[in-house]
Amino acid sequence: MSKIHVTTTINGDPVEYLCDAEETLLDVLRDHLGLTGSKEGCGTGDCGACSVTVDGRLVCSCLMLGAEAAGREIGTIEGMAKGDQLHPLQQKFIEHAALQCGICTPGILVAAKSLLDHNPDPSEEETRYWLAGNLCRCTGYDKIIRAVLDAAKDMREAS
Amino acid sequence: MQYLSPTTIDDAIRLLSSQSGDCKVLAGGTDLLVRMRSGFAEPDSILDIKRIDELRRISRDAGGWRIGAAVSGAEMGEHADLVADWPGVVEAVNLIGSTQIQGRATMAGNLCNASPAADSVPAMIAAGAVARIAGQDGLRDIPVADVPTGPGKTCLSPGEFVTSIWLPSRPERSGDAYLRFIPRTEMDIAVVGCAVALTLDAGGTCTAARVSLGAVAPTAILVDAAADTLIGTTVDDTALDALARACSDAARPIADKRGTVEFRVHVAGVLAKRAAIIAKTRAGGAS
Amino acid sequence: MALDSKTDTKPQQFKVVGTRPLRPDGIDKVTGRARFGADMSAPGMLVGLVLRSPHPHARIRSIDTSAAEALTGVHAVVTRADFGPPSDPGVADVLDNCMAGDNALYDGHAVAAVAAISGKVARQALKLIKVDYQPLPHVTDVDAAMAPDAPALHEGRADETVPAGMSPNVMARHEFGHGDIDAGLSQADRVLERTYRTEATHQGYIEPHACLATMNADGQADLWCCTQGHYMVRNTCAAILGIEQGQLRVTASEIGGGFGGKTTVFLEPVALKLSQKSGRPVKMVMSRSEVLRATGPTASSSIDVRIGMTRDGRITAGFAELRYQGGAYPGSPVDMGSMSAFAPYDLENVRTVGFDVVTNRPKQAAYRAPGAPMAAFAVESAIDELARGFGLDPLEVRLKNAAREGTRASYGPTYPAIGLEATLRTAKDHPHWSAPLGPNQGRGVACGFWFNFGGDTCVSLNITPDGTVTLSEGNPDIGGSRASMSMMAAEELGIPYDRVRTVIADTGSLGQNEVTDGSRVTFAVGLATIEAARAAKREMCKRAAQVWGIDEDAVIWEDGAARPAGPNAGQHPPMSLAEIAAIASNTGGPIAGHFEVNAEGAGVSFATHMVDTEVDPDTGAVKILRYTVFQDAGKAVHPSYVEGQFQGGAVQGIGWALNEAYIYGEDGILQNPGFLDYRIPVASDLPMIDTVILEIPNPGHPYGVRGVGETSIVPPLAAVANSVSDAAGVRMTSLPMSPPKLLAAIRSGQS
Amino acid sequence: MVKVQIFGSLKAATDDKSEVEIDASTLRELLDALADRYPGMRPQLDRGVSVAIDGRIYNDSWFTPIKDDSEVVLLARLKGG
Repeated sequence: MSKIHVTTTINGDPVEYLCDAEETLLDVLRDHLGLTGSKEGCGTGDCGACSVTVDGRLVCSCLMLGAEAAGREIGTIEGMAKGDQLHPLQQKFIEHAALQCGICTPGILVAAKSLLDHNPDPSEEETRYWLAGNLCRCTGYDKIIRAVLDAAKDMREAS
Repeated sequence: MQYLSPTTIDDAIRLLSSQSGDCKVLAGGTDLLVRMRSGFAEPDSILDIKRIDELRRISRDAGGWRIGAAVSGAEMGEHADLVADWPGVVEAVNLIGSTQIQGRATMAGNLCNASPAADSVPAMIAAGAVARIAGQDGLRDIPVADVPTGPGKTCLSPGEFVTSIWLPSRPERSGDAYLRFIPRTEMDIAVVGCAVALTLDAGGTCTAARVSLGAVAPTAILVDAAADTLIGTTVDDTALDALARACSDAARPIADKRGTVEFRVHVAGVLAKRAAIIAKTRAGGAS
Repeated sequence: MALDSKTDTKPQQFKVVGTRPLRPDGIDKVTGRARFGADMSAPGMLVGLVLRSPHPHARIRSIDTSAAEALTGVHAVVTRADFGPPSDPGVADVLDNCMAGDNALYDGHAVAAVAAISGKVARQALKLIKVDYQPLPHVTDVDAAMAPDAPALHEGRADETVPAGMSPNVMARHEFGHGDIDAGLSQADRVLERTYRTEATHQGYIEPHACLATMNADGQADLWCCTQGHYMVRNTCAAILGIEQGQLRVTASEIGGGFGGKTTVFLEPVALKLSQKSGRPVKMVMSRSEVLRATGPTASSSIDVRIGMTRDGRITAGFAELRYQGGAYPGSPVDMGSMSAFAPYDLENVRTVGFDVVTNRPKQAAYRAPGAPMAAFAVESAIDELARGFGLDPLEVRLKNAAREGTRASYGPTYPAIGLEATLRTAKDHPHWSAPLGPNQGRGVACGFWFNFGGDTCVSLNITPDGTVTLSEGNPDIGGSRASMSMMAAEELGIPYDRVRTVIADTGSLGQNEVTDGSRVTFAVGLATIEAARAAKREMCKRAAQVWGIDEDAVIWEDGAARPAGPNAGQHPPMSLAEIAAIASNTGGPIAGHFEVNAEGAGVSFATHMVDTEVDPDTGAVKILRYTVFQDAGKAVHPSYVEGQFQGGAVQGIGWALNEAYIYGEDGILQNPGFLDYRIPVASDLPMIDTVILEIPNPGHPYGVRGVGETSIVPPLAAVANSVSDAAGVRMTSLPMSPPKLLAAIRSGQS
Repeated sequence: MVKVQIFGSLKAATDDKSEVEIDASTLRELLDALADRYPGMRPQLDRGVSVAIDGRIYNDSWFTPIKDDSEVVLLARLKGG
């Protein structure tokens, strides 16, 4: 069984890889491309730790085949900071102590950025529902929600 | 395993009918990949329909809406005109899973996965939706209510797949709504689901209604007796109580890890009432 | 060693401790660069997978691995036959849990493992292993397992505390208390008797277990894994594999949550054995379903409570019989539950009896204050029901009976200064307590207690030539401890926080360190850090004395610099840490401080939680409206992470109270091994979790620190149950209060 | 002599006495003397106990001093998560 050759774009960089048909995008990112910032917490789309964007749309990379990425624009946590400039969400997560163990953090940041891309001024409730697919077991979500709302406020003021 | 990604419906039909082994159609993949991961599905090939442009479209058709089988829930939610016509259907689709799932999951996939608890199916049934099915013999249209035949089973023959779902034109003074019960606020499978679509006359009397229940039988069911409790009424408290009773009576659920028989029977009625009130309001009725 | 009390009675003034600096590992963790268990790879690495029993209880007649071994790409297959008897009998059950011996004891029990060139080949190989099982009768419920005719898991293993005639599944009996229960109950105006039940819940860490093992034929081995304690992993694996501890170097990855569940081993010895056999590095990562089926949830419980109360709210006697099933091996935390059940109260007559029961479920692992939350659920529910029954204020009743300094604890000793009363008074004065409630809404409170502990700790603090400080410690940073260690080192040395970098050393770099558990790290590692800094200060004072030509006793350390102790010591300008570091080579060589201790004397801690809920009377759905945690932290080193512990514990407790549960069918198979139906709280289920940090210093720590990680999960089960019972108008005595259960209770209450 | 409080399930080894007097000035001496005097207690002592001395809890440190008037309470071995 031959592997599939995929040409795609990840975090703005052109990328080519070979994958098996059944390998997920998450498998490809982690095992073939060394992009281990996306985590596998469940493999069934229930925890959101593997969140990435595909053509700007938030998805679980564990629920998408690597082969499907051909020609798409993939965004992962590794592309969120620009050089040594953290994204405001990343900065606020550190400032608000919005992470304890940090395993869910990359997925939550990707999801939160997707939220603010869609809605620069989300309410607390909108934020909570948008992030409902991102499980965090450490924080009880309180500081995560505060960090997202605070980042949104700063980003609105800066724009 | 082979990965196939045709760009036309004809190619898809040809590929599907030429596969010797188990070929699974991949739309959003939010059920299929989970089944593959857990070893419940081990297809020999996967046919990805998302590269077929016409399956990615939402378009006006015969006064109603045609929604391609590869359209994601998020795309439906962002389509203001569709939402205005069939808010209940779109809400039902948008209830499936998380934001991430919405980025991938499709209404056609939700239908073909044939879970008795599928959120969008009761809403589609209440709306009178019709599935368009492609196969070697061409296209055929069948009511969504007839597609699932049991848990995990559909009426589709080998070599067939759903290309789109059609939602009829929305009559004047009509509204639809879907509610489900889940233990948490998100991320669960419906323990009970109920959709109501109804039409009022100028005086606020219900002239037509369809009521559908999910997760209380092997497939989502259309409950005519429940619709009858609404038709000819102003959807007042008496009618709503009768509606709740009719829905509870129609429920034939199992007890499982998500809920007991008693719970599902009772809550079917509770949700029907609440959904009917929303549908009535949407139809312009007095609240 | 035992540590003397080091705290003066007057409150200490801190410069760094109590502030909220950014955590040093923050950038790594928000950019995806931090490396967790599954993020490591090695050249030539194989993928290891485990074959698991589909039966809840079965004799393993034989295992035929020949077809799997013959598959191209398979480099090793192991079964229990590859493991000899462990060198320490104390780990026999751990080995048996990692790889079944004669019997598979639960659904998901490991029976064989393979290492292959890819996951795909490894999965094929698993299918080729033929296991001949003889299914045996099984039991998963604790009360059923205590029936005399229940299927037995370990006939004859009960210890000497178990009375004759009990079910062979009862492994131990524990009893605590003092006074005369019957006499106490006879003084009561009402005696409440209730049975309470809780289901098993999983720690639910988002990171599945993962490791990467390399083991050579000569017994030298390296292991990378996510764990709460890499020294424990080293010692346990060495004992299981019969190798020397010094030959096995374990490096802890970043850890994606543990909550007690990563205080033992599952994959690690298997990966090492596969590596040894294949001669290649082997990586193993569990799936979520493996985590839920085969790693430790906590115990489920069934508890009978008998409490007497006078109509003015005095508790005259408290009795509880606690029955915990801890899965397939002895060791449920019923002893901890029995000791902690009545710990918040000053009782003349109190007794608890606990039974440790085995069933065909995965071996329980520690979960945050192991054993205490379910005991608190029972006792705090009963007290609440009695108080409300008399029309008394539930907070007042708790205050009336609260344990304080000098109270004889229900588990024996006399309390030193403790913070329970402070949490209750603060709760009573808080606006939350007097806020109005709407229809179908209720408010509940509950108290909780946890011991906390210390244990073996070893840290090394090194001064670099440019005057910065590196601190090596041996406990994985599970929630910001690098930051709090850096803060305590900076505080003690009198230098800015960002001049200290804390690293988690591997097992080859430091002596033994106890697991990150028992809420011990900020207390014990903090204490060792402070002492190591003090040792470094003494050395720096010595160096300055040398330079100044004065006696070293005439030098003190203040504000980050050595200074002459007084006018008699001579006029010398202060010499800063950086200045001393710069001339270290000229004054005797590198400067370091280290400290090794078995840190005894952790301070117990208490919390009071208050929660408002709204119940939908037509569906049994519960909404958490408002939640406030009041807890004594001793001293909050980094208040943000203390708040985080309070909030996280509360929310885990909310999950336990409302929707989390291990669900077994009649067939003994776990029905919900995934995050879809194992329902941990999601963001939209919750409001903000308010916190009030109280600081009653622990005399056993130089800065007064108590552990904070565990106590916060003790009160919420009861607090939520009391709130829901108030809102729904029916008393809920069984968790989880899932909507079907609550609705049934409401409807039967109406009829 | 030190008065030692015994928890319930160990009382089978002390003829149902909940308090015994032991000649010991350190934790090690205490545990050794208990095991010698009450052999029925030995399995539990071998499995491990914690000991509260004047309100503070110790697990392992043999040479923890115990004064004659110290309050000494045996506890089940503490666990944590």
